[in-house]
Amino acid sequence: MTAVAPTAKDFKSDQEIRWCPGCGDYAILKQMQKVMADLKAERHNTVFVSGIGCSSRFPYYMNTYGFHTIHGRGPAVATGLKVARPELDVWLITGDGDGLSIGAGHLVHTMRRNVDINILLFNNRIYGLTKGQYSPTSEVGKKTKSTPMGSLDTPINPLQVALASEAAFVGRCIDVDGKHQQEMLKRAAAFRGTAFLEIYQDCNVYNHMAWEYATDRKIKAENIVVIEHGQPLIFGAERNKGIHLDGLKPRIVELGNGVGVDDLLVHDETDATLAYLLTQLRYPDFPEPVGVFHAVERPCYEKAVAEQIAAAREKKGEGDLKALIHGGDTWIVE
Amino acid sequence: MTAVAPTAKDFKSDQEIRWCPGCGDYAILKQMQKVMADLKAERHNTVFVSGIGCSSRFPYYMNTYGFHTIHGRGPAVATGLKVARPELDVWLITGDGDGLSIGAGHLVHTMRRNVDINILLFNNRIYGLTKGQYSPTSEVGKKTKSTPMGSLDTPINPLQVALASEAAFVGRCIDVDGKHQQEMLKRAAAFRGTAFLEIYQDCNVYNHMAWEYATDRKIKAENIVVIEHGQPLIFGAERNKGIHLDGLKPRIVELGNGVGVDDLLVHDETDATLAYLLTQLRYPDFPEPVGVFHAVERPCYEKAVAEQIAAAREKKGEGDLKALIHGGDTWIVE
Amino acid sequence: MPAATPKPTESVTSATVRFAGDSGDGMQLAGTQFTHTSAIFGNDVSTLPDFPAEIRAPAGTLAGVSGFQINFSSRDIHTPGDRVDALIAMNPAALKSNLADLVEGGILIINVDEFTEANLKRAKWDHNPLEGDTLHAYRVYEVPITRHTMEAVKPTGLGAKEASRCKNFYALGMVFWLYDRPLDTTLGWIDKKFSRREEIAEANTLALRAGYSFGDTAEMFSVQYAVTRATLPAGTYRNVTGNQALAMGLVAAARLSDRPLFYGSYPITPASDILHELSSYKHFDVRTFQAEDEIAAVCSAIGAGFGGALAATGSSGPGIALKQEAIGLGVMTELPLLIIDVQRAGPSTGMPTKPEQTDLWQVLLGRNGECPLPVVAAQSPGDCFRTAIEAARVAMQYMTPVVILSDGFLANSSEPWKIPDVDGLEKIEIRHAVENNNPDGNFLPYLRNERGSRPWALPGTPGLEHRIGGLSKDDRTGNVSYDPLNHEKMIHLRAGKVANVADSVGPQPVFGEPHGKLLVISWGGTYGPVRTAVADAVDAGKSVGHLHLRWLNPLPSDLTEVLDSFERVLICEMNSGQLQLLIRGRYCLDAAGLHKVQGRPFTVAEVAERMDAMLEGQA
Amino acid sequence: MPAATPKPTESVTSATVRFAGDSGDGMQLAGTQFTHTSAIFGNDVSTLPDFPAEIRAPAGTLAGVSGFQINFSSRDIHTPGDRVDALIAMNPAALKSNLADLVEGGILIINVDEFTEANLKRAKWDHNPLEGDTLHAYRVYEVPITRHTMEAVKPTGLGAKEASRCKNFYALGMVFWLYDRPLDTTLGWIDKKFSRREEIAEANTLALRAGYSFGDTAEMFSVQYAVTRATLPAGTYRNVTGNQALAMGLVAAARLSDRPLFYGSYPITPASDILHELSSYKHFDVRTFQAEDEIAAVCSAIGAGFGGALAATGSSGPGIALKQEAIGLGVMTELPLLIIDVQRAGPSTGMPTKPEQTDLWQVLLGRNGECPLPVVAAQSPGDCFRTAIEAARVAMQYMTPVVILSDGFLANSSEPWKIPDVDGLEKIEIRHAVENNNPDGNFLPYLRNERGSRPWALPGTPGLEHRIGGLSKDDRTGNVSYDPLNHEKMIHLRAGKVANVADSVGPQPVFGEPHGKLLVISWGGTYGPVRTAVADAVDAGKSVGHLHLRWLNPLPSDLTEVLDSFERVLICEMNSGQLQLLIRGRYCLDAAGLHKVQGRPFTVAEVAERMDAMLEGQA
Ligand SMILES: Cc1ncc(C[n+]2csc(CCOP(=O)(O)OP(=O)(O)O)c2C)c(N)n1
Ligand SMILES: Cc1ncc(C[n+]2csc(CCOP(=O)(O)OP(=O)(O)O)c2C)c(N)n1
Ligand code: SF4
Ligand code: SF4
Ligand SMILES: [Mg+2]
Ligand SMILES: [Mg+2]
Repeated sequence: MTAVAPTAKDFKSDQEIRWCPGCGDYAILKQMQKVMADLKAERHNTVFVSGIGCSSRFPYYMNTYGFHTIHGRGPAVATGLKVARPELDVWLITGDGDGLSIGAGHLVHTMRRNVDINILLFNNRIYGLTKGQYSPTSEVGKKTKSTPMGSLDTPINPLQVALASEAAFVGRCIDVDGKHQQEMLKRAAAFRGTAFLEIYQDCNVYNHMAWEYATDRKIKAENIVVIEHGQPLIFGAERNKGIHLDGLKPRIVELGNGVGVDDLLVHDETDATLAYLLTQLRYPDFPEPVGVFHAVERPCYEKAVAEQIAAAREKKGEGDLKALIHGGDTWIVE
Repeated sequence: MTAVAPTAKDFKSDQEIRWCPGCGDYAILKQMQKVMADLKAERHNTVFVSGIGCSSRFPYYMNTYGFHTIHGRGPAVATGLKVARPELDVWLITGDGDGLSIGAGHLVHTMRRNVDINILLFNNRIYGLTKGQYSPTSEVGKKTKSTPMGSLDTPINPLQVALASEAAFVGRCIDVDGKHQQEMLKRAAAFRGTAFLEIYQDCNVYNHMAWEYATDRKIKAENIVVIEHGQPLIFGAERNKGIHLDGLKPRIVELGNGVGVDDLLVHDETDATLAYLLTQLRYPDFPEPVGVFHAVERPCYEKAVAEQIAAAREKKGEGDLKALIHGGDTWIVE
Repeated sequence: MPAATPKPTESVTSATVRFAGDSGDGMQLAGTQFTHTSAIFGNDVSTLPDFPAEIRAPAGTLAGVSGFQINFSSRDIHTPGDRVDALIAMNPAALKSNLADLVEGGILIINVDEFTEANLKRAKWDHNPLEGDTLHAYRVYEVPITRHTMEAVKPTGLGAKEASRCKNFYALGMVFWLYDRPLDTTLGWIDKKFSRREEIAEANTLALRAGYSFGDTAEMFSVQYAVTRATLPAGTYRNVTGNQALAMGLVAAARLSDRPLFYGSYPITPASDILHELSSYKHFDVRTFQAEDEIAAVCSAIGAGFGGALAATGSSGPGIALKQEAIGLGVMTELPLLIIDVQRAGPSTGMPTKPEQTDLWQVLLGRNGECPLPVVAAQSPGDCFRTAIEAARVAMQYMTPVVILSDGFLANSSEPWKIPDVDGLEKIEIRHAVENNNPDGNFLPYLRNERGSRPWALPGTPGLEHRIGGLSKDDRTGNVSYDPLNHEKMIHLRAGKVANVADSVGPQPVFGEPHGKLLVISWGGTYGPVRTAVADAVDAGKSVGHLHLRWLNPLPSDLTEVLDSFERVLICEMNSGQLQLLIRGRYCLDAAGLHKVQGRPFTVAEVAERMDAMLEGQA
Repeated sequence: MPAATPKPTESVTSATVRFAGDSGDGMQLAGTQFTHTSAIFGNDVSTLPDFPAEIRAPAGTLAGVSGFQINFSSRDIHTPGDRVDALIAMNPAALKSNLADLVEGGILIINVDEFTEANLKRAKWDHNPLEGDTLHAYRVYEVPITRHTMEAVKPTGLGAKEASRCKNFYALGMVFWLYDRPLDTTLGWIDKKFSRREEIAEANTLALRAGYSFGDTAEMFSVQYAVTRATLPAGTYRNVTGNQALAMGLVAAARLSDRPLFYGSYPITPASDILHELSSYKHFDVRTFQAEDEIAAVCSAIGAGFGGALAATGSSGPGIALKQEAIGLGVMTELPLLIIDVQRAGPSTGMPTKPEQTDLWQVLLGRNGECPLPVVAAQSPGDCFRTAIEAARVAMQYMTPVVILSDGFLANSSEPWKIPDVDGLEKIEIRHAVENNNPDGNFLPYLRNERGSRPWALPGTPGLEHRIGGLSKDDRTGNVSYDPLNHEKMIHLRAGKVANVADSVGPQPVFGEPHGKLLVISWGGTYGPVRTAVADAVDAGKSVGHLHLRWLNPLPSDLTEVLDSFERVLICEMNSGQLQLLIRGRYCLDAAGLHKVQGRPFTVAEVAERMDAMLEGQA
């Protein structure tokens, strides 16, 4: 509408933000508003859908259309919206509880359908809104209000779930790494199909520092490896370490002493097995990859729906209500 | 109870079987009754739990304890039962719709918890009981009652979902291959932790021959590869073909002409990446593996629950109700 | 064969025929053909198909019996008939499970060929009913249907299996003769249906004609029955099941409102056919979505409604239970949404293929919080069409989820339906918000109009950006609010809006006596037997009226006066008294109830008996 | 400091104090300490905590205000007080959102240090209320609480941030002085709590004493109030919240029935604390299971119940909606199961932290099919204990799911609870089936006893192997059955069994007049204000009785007689009339309703006003 290019401020709603001071959600909100402006997104054609959780309050703070739905069901609402209105730009905000606990089934099915929406999963490894119970991504032995002696369930790896759900785009980034996050948001925005992005997010109150190893300036370079298509996996403060593949087993190697860049694993976004392998690199044994793990274009669900409708019209002609209700055997009473 | 060893017949209930003639479910039921007898299972300590679907009628036909629950929720009922009664032998019967559509979330969480139950997913790639709609495992383009122009959703691979759910035991077998199926059922029975077994099952009425390539005597040897721990992947009617790995890419090779068994991929049940890779071998590009894809022992949920209870008792003593309700500040009114 | 001797013809106003056999015997097809022929012939017709819960129960067992009942008449009828005048039993199991419904002295045609030891055992007969006096109360005709059929179709050279498949047409031919019906409709259908397999067409034709001739020539039947044409309103008619009519009604509503139709559903008996039907209407811009479960189904519809589609979701009892939390979101966000509940026997999984009316409480009262929404129930298969349109109109004009109640009986049974004039159907006027309604600031998504309804502002509209959700919302702005008085106010505003729907619904006419001794109230599928029973009573000069409630919420605004016009009130329901409790509670009225929770509809006699007892002051 | 001058003491029977400040200000702690002291001192006490929906709303904002109200008395009390006699406002936001509840002429203690420009703006004050006449109706005490606290704790050397954290103890000290309470309970608590951080213990002690001294010595307060001991029944008391009491009740029921307790739940406000509490009772063989969602939670409990555990699941409105389909399975399979619904304001997500009673319909009537189950509601925080035991007894003895209703208010507020004598609690006798009950064949899992209850035969028992499920089942054998009359019979048998629970529940005594002009009915958390209002009315000689219904299903068998003993009936509920509809419908009685749906409890005055209007024939 406005001829002037939008600024991040244009994407701020008038609602008071109700996250705890220091919550990682603030950083993500800020990057999103910036990215929206950079992409010259149209506010009226953009919709943020969410479930329930601290993270799911996100839509209230974006000056676009928004729908704060119910716990875990955001993917289904977003799917219906996108199928009804393919031209809208639909973003889904969810949390590790919302998306992977109560909403796991919906997430799986939305990804396999490849509905063209962008899913951001704010992973703080805790239930924030309900005041600190363990979540599906909490590490084993996590002591929380509901697990005073430690949790027992092996955590889910969101990216593995995405890959198993045939997700066409799978990525990861970190709340406080603004620049990289912006890149990822832009990649997701540009992708046609379901783009699934896990965002490490700090819950300042109930799980502070869960991601310290990946965010603390002093150590993060050792614990994070930025992956890029076609590039070898190099990391470390000195950028002197890399990941090498022994058959199917990844190994950390130091560069030098006969080990060169050519010995390193080179990332390939199109290889699902590689993506799966990369999801298995976990701290503290390995640096954790951030970036786009996997990206392959395949038909979008809502487009295919529209195509079937077009094909049906092509074949049968635009539906004729009269013909429809007069279908089958009829007879006349005079 | 009975001193005499049980026979398959002892595991037949008095209920009339209500599957369509020719349904693959009969074969599975038969193998199960045989396996139960072979394992000298105790009828009274065995419970079959199921959801809803043709397959989920299974418990009615086993002369053990049984619970035919509601659609998709079998895993949760089985979990509660096993946590309450760890000494029982609990089997869960589910279908591709029951387990992977409405019940996908429960399946995922049951597997990550590693509750010691055996899950058999009868995959007929169709909704049988509701008379033939496409299911989460139906191939793209499937024409069914609800998708007259063909389905649009990419199918889910049950084994990939299991692996992404950190399942400790993942296997596959085929309804009509009785011997192999018995082996798999016995492996599952012996495994401590969640054993997930996909069984290719023919729905004779709504999806007959969906697995023809894997069951037809004339061609199945070319389309199926039986995997065994420590063994190379060889297949073919002449057993002259094998799977070779080029980096992360599997390739079919013919044995001979300088290609030997040593060039073939050797199966390793403990390697999750390999398991994932194997799940990606799909007809018609590859022969489809049957056997145990992955098996690693890790702590069982219900055991860990019991251990925490024991530890708490150790530490705090057996709970004292009087002390409990007198906890906190008390005062006396006279 | 002996030459045909002309037989006497007896005239009857109506008759009820039931074809019963194994699921593989083609009874549904025979029934449907008999229905078509009778309808086209000019009778009023009502049918009751009854198929097994199992996909294919073992042949010959009781679980595998499939039946189809047709009531046809020269008068207006509303039910498939209480009892059966003529039963065709294709095997011992069919005889066993259907005999109880045959009237004393009724016609019983039996396919003796199937009465083998093995089949008798499968059907759990402890003796052969053809021997002894089990059947002495009926007019039994033992016909070797299988053998006759095989002989008749021999010329086609079909194999034994395919040949014996034609026996339903042989049976149909016999019954056509018995009720003096023409063969041409079915013959035409056979030709069309099997145009690509001529030998099958030929075989079925031969079997049909052989059955007819057998009736004509055999010594067995001593009389033929004639059911003359009914005087139905003029128009074009077709047979339609409830599920078909509902699907077409949704398509019509989408057309009338110029919205695309979105239908999100998860398969469940007996609602699945709505999904199936709609999925073949893609050329009407119908977007069907088979969701991963019922929760996703309703949520997808909520998303589509937010986007501006005419959004609907359908299921049966257990699935509706799962949808309730999300329906609450629809109520809170005040979005249009149709929820179709094709009721089946419960509780829990219950008897999936059998009808009940036991979901009324669930849909009216079964959500957390104060969560009212309009509820309308279809009264007959054809009525599902207009019900869908009415519900859609209310949903979009009042911005609210609306429940449409049907049941497994309406869903699957068919009746002749007078096809409405498409051009005469009233448009559903929808005006989406396009401009900011607030001169002083941001768009007010919860500013209400004279109906109490909020604007339907669609994403994509510049300047109306707003956020909605399930938290309590501020009046007008829709912002999240925890203000106690605002919360209560919004509860009243939403309830008031639903109450306003009564304005669109109008008063409900009473059939029969406008005041008098007894008012009989029905809703949904109980319409047929109640209307029939009351009509008979009125004909007999009894002081009875019939009020059929289509809208269960809101109730008609003139209901108090109607209730006050009668000495006593009887509410008939296929449940334990769900509407009865509500009417009693709301109007403080000692209404009696007639309840039946057997997974099958009332018979006219059951209603009549209770009415008479009340009229005579015995109940 | 000036020397203390003795101040006059005014005696009052009861008083209501509210501490209000930012979420970071420690108001819940101050309130709890005041409660403890008053309880131990010997008053009857009732409290109402009120915390923000957000975890940590921005400091100083209205969304971030946290409050704690205590009503303490020398008489029997049942509510936390309608209005506040003394309000402590720690910042402008707290003042703004709490002022309306202060009685005219009430005491208002204000922490003036926080009334900065910035804070006034954050609280959306458009002027400084300390200037002008905004507060002229109150007795205002402007105290520099922050500054005084900092000074008082200086000796400990704590940093500014930690020092200022002590200001809740300063405020508490002042209020202790004002109501003439001893400091020792709190001093003891401080020592124990901070035994590892002595400087904090020291600081809090100093702040507390400083606040007390300020009251004592400052010129400001002219009078001290005394609320003397109440005459409570003799015994040992403790404070308990509803959620605590419910958790302990479940543990007790498990002990009394000698079953392990299984609790399957998914976190949701305000029910989560039950899960938290129970998860710390592992040494009682309590097995808590945080499920992936509410459906899994209830299903896990059903599985555990099948296995022989005392199985429970808990949630709030939206979660209960999700559980309904599975609860139907529990009803059909007739397994013991406790379903706890801690009600909150709806519909949809509503106001999660606020109480309502709007789930009554949902739990009674909100399932597919005919699906009745017993429902009991706790009436006060302490009553949750016995309610849990009672419900467990019914569930196991009648083999049925039972709903326990609580609400967000009962769940979080506390009252002094007379600790029952553990040895005096009646055992719950459970006899599992161990032998085949059918001499003629297989075990009959649906053979009923005199209560109408089926046997609880556990997997693991040799010879009793059987299969259950959600399909309609044959009487006695439990096999799948589609027989229409059997289906109806089973519906009646299950309903009859639930009705039989009335035998265990017994008649419900009426408080006040046994017959007369007006009967006031309450249920659940409305007990407190209604009992208080009726007690006052009876004291004033009015012809009023109070019937509190603990069991909502079945209703007491003597209810008809009770209702008939009064000219008029008034039903008070925090909803739009849910019980009212049921009582009216069931008893055909024109009962009036008092409704409040604001996410907060009735005040005594609201009840009294309506009672008086009815007594005077004006309503
Ligand atoms: C049906 C239902 N069940 C439970 C809840 C309570 N609930 C709200 S948010 C939440 C979990 C939040 O965790 P997560 O998705 O990780 O979001 P976060 O708050 O950590 O951002 C739960 C259990 C609810 N609102 N609705
Ligand atoms: C809540 C609920 N939704 C839907 C149904 C209907 N339903 C029963 S079984 C089934 C799917 C069966 O498919 P699958 O699990 O693959 O089992 P199969 O019949 O193929 O063995 C459906 C949709 C139901 N019973 N309950
Ligand atoms: S609780 Fe945690 S996730 Fe929620 S707003 Fe506070 S810091 Fe953020
Ligand atoms: S419908 Fe298919 S899966 Fe079901 S019983 Fe028949 S053949 Fe088996
Ligand atoms: Mg989280
Ligand atoms: Mg299937």
